[in-house]
Amino acid sequence: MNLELNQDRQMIRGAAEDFLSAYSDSAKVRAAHAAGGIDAEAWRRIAGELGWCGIAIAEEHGGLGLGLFELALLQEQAGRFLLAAPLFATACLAAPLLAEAGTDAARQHWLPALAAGELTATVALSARGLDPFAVGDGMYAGRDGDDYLLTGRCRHVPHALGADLVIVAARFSANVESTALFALPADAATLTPLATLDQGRPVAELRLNGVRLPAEARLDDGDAAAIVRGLSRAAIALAAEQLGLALQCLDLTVAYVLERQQFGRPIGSFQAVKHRLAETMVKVEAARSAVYGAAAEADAGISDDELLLAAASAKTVADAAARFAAQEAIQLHGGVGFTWEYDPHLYFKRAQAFSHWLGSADAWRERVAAKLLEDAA
Amino acid sequence: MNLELNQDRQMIRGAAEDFLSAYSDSAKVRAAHAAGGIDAEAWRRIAGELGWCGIAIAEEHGGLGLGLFELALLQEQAGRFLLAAPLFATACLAAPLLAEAGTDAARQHWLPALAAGELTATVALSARGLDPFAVGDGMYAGRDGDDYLLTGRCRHVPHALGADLVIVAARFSANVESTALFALPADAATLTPLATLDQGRPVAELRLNGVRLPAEARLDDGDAAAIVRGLSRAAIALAAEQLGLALQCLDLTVAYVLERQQFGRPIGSFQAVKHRLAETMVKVEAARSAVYGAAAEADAGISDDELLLAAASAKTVADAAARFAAQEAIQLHGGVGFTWEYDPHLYFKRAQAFSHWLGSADAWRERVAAKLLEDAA
Amino acid sequence: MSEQIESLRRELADWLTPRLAGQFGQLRHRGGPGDEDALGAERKEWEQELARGGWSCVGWPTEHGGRGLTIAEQVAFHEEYARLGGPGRMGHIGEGLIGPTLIAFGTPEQQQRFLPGIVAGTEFWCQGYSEPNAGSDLANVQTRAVQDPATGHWRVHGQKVWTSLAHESDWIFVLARCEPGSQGHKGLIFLLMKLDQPGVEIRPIRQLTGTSEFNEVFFDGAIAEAGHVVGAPGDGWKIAMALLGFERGVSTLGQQMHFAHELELLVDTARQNGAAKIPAIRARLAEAALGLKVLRANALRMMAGADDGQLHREALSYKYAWSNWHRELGQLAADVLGPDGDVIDGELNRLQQVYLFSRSDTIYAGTNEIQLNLIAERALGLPREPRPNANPKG
Amino acid sequence: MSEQIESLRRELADWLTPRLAGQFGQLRHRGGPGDEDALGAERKEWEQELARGGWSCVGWPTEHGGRGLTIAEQVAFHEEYARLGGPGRMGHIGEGLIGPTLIAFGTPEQQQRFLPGIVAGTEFWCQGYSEPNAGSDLANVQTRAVQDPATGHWRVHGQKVWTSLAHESDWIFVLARCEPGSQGHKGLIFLLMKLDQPGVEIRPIRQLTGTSEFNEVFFDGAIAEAGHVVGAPGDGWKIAMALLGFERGVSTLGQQMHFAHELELLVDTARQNGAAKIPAIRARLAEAALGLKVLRANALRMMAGADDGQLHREALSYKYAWSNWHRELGQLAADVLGPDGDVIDGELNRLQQVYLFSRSDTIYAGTNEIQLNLIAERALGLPREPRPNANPKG
Repeated sequence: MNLELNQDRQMIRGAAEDFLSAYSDSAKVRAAHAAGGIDAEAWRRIAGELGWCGIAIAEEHGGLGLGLFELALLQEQAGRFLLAAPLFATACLAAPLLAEAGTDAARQHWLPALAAGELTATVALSARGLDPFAVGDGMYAGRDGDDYLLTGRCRHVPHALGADLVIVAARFSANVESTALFALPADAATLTPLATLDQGRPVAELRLNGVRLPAEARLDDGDAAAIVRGLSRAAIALAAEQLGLALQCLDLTVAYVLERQQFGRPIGSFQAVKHRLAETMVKVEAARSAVYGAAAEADAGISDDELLLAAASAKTVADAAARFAAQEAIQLHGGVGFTWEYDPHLYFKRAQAFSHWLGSADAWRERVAAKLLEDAA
Repeated sequence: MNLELNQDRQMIRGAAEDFLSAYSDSAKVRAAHAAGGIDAEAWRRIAGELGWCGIAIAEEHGGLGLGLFELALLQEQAGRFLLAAPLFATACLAAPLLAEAGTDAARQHWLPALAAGELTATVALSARGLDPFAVGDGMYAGRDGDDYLLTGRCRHVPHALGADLVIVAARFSANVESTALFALPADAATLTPLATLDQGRPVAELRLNGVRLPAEARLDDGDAAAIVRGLSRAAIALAAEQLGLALQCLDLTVAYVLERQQFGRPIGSFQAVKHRLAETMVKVEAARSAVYGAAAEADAGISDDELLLAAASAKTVADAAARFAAQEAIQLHGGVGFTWEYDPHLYFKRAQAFSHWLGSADAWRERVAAKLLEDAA
Repeated sequence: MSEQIESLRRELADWLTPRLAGQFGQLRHRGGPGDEDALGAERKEWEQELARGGWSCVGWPTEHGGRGLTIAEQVAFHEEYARLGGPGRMGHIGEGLIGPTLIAFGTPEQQQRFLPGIVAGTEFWCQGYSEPNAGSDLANVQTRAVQDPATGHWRVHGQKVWTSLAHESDWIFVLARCEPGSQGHKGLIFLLMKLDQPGVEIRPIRQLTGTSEFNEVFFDGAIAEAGHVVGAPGDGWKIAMALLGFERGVSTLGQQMHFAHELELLVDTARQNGAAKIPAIRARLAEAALGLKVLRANALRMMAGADDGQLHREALSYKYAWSNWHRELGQLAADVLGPDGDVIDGELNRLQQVYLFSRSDTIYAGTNEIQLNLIAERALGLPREPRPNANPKG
Repeated sequence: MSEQIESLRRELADWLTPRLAGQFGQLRHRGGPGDEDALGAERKEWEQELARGGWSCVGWPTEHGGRGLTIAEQVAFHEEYARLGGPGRMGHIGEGLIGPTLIAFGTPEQQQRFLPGIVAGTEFWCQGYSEPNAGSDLANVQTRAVQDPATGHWRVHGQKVWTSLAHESDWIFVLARCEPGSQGHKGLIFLLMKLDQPGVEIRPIRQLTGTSEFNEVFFDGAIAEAGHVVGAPGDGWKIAMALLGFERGVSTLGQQMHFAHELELLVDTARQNGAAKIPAIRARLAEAALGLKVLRANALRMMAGADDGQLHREALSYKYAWSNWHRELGQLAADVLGPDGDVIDGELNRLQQVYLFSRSDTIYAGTNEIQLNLIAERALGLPREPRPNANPKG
């Protein structure tokens, strides 16, 4: 398990930071919010010349063949700069799900285009949203000869509008083990955009009413554990974005308290403020250890049980760091922290929204407890 | 509901404080610990001339006819000064249980002697200790003609050794509704003292093996709700003792940080220390509001449901205050806070032990949630 | 509960219930912090309806147009009003803050000029204390007031911020520096100023909710009449602090009934969307309910406490306690809503408002940090912060 | 994992397992913080057994009698040792602190005199830094060292406190003030002193556990030989700080395996006594397990980090992180034990030890408060505390 930030990794991180600090500053982010949640220019460059979508895709499928660790480094910067683009949906959610659970044919068909940044993709996971513990819930699959018929709805499909590929999870029975994945043609999807507090990560509701799909639309080969693996990887990548949110909240706030004077001194010289920020840093570093550790383990190749534990540690610890750091950013900015004009609320809303994606901390903890205590609870 | 600290109440509180600060100082408490957990001299005066045992017992039974509020004021001081005497077991646990759940005959037989301070009493509640949600669990009652036969064990019976009256809860069936209360003659009880971390509140295990009791040993008239009421009142009185523990931890620590110099100034002048103590005070005041509020409501006469809620608020909030204050007392005393010689550990151990008596915070919260959400969970 | 209080409650309910079921139905449970920008005109009408019913300024002495209710009666009034869903009071700064201040410190002329409009619900007030460079350091006032020797009027230059409801108000009370070169608490003046005059500009502040109920108010030579100084010039700080003292009144119990209403909505939501099955959510809902019960006991202790002019421990800790309880309720609301909490259906729903707006509770009227300083220094007697050296990095 | 490391693990396991199943069976999982007073003589024997097996000072260079293991190998050694229940190391202050200090700063004579006894497990060391009036203010040293002009020896007067294992040790290293009138970091000397000599008195401190593993050490004219000064007189602070730097070593991973063992015991207990059915306990157990996993990743980051002599963020936050994690584990242990946690059966059981002894984790080696200061100032660049005025109440 390799946790070293070697030169290659430092270069990846530095390049992402340089690009996003220029192309995803507060003004551009807010403009993207007004334009439906996508900064088209930033995304064109990220998917195109920067090649971020292919970083963790295997070389045989046209990617760079690096790991989740390197993807996490990009995601951390995306979090810091509130990137308004479908990087998460495409490269962190759809791609690893395909890579883990897709058939050879599906992978060969889709991954090269994803790696090349030619397609944007997303996943419609369940009626409860991006809940890894309810995959396929609310979407039912039937068969008619060789065709499949899909009926149901999925909520909170991220960056669904405009996606070239929507992967839909659907069940043949109530049993989660019966879940299958399908590629939905863009014209078959009835998508209703949902207005969100976090305007930079738009979601939509997908409704299907007996939509007919040909046999080749089926992406998986029936291995439920592989779907769990793909989603665990996605959870780690999302945790990396939470880490970036947390880090930026800390940095913004440190800068503010050094600047802002009260009672004749910078408020950052008050010990209570110092300690609050120090506690925030402890949580940020814990999140970084959790995310980097989980990504490195996933890259090293671990058992499904260990991967679940890795995802649980990354997601719960990064969620906690992001929520705490965003809360403290608002609090320590004082009155202006509460305004639309200053940035803390953007981080605050996103951190909260993400905390419900790919498993809440409560749900992950119960999953871990059940393993630890070897019972089903 | 009367929350006013009127002159009478101030007098009661002041007298208790005066007495205990003189008769239950650290040296006397430690001597009592070495002597089996009872300060015989203090108890003689409390039960005798001071008449604390009768304060909340009705006048018709020889008590002063004041309320749980006044008893709570005494208990608060008992907590502050780590009283090593069976005041809680006798006046806060056995007496209200008898008063609420006892038959007329039982009350007339026992309460006057308790009020007069002539008897010490305690309650053996269940095999899980003083758990109000498991009353009678582990102790089975059978009938043989008019007699009763008791078999089973109860753990953590407070101040059981030397008690003149041990009230035993036992069930006729697995059903908690079948619980009855019995007066156990001192010579019938097989008591095994258990060594405890909190040496000032000794407990024992009670084992009975087919002990035969006459019909008149039965104390209750079969009203399970009345038993719950008695135990809810006991929980409020115990919460008052936790409040006192919390308050004294705060006071001890404030005094210490004003005295102790580091880096050329009293450590109490560091804002981080100030804020920690201020947070402790907020919790102590919350505990005081919870305990006084609950006691005043109980005295005003409220429904069983409301009493349960009152007990839940007092017990959970006072537990939290006592545990937090004791933790911070050790922490802010630094190295000496960790020694046997200084007092913080005495409060720390007692606060933790009490947190498991008469319902843990987790158990109370689930009870409240079930009511709030109107389900059984 | 005494018969008198019971009858007051019944009288209020009899008056309130039909109105909130009928003509004013859309106002039920509306307004108040987090929802102050809603239905401005309708809520002003409501204030006048309240006045016609004799339900405005119920705690004021009768000679000033109030109802002269006792503390216990005021508690009952505020609780019952909020319990029945009475709308957030547009007139609360007049009724709760400046009115009592004028009754205590105003001249007879000021009382005659201003109190009737407050009682009648025809003149609305806002508060001009905070300044952009002051924040928690309230005494760092830079707004200047200069007296015109000819007219005796005061010309005011400067800027106030976080002024709630300025855009709906007619008057503002302003703390300004009238002695050039003075610092801190000294040399301040307490002025009453008309908002609709040249030299006053009101700019709404957009909050993280997307709505605006706070404002910046700019003064560029606007006038306060000579007769509209409360107390003497130089006494401004004393008046301002006394006014804040009126804030911690019985109306806190009304606020708690609002909280209870929010908690009720939250419990309903949790039952409907299944969050009530999550053990951690159950425990937090129970903790919230118990915490609110404790806040109520705390407020009752404040009222039962010795009236010796001192802030006792329960009063000193109350702001910190309720604001953090409420912020945590907001977080719990977001967690109960789950992913749907991020979705907006037209406008923010009540629980989203609570979630977002409660972020301000631990900031305004003394941040958490200031509250803890106050508690440590005033209640626990711990030393004040040492003053910094010239070079605090040294 | 490389083949080399795997074979090291196997070699250690093959050596350790039969011994911990046989002759040294009673030492399995014993010793270490919270249990240091247990089985002193047996653990000294164990240190010598380790030495005979070539398992002491494995990270030291071979020329000083060590095994010259790489960082990765040392990690594997410490993890495997702790995982198999290897007893708490009586020699860890010699091996981990004073040994590396002497290797870095000692004279050849000092190295020849002291290192072999450490490697062989025949001479044991303790640490004389803290003083009763210093606490977190480590530089506030009042112990005095005066040089005898005739012999060159140093006579020491003063008192040290919180000296772990002094009653089991042969030598102590002492930070003392050698320049009268000097203050703070300046004018200090780093001395090596024999404990068994006139003018040294060791008094055990009884802890809240009822046991004693810390001591007070009193010096009343005891002697440090002229040749037993490390560095130059006046360089004491530099040496002392360098020594503390060695503390954050790979052995932290061994500590984590102890934690893992404690967590395992706790999980077993919860399953047996039914606490595992309580949702809040389940969540806390899961959180503890995940937290430990994060501590491990944190330690691995520390080792993978740039070796540029700086303390990076993950290293600066580590003490705060692990000590608070462990204190919370202790609290969880008490809550899992429930009312039975208050009952002592002969001596404290392991979980009671964890509960009580973990209280010291957030105090020794830099309290929580000091750690947060360090993080704020060194990692975040926030200003240092302003110095107080003469009258801090002013």
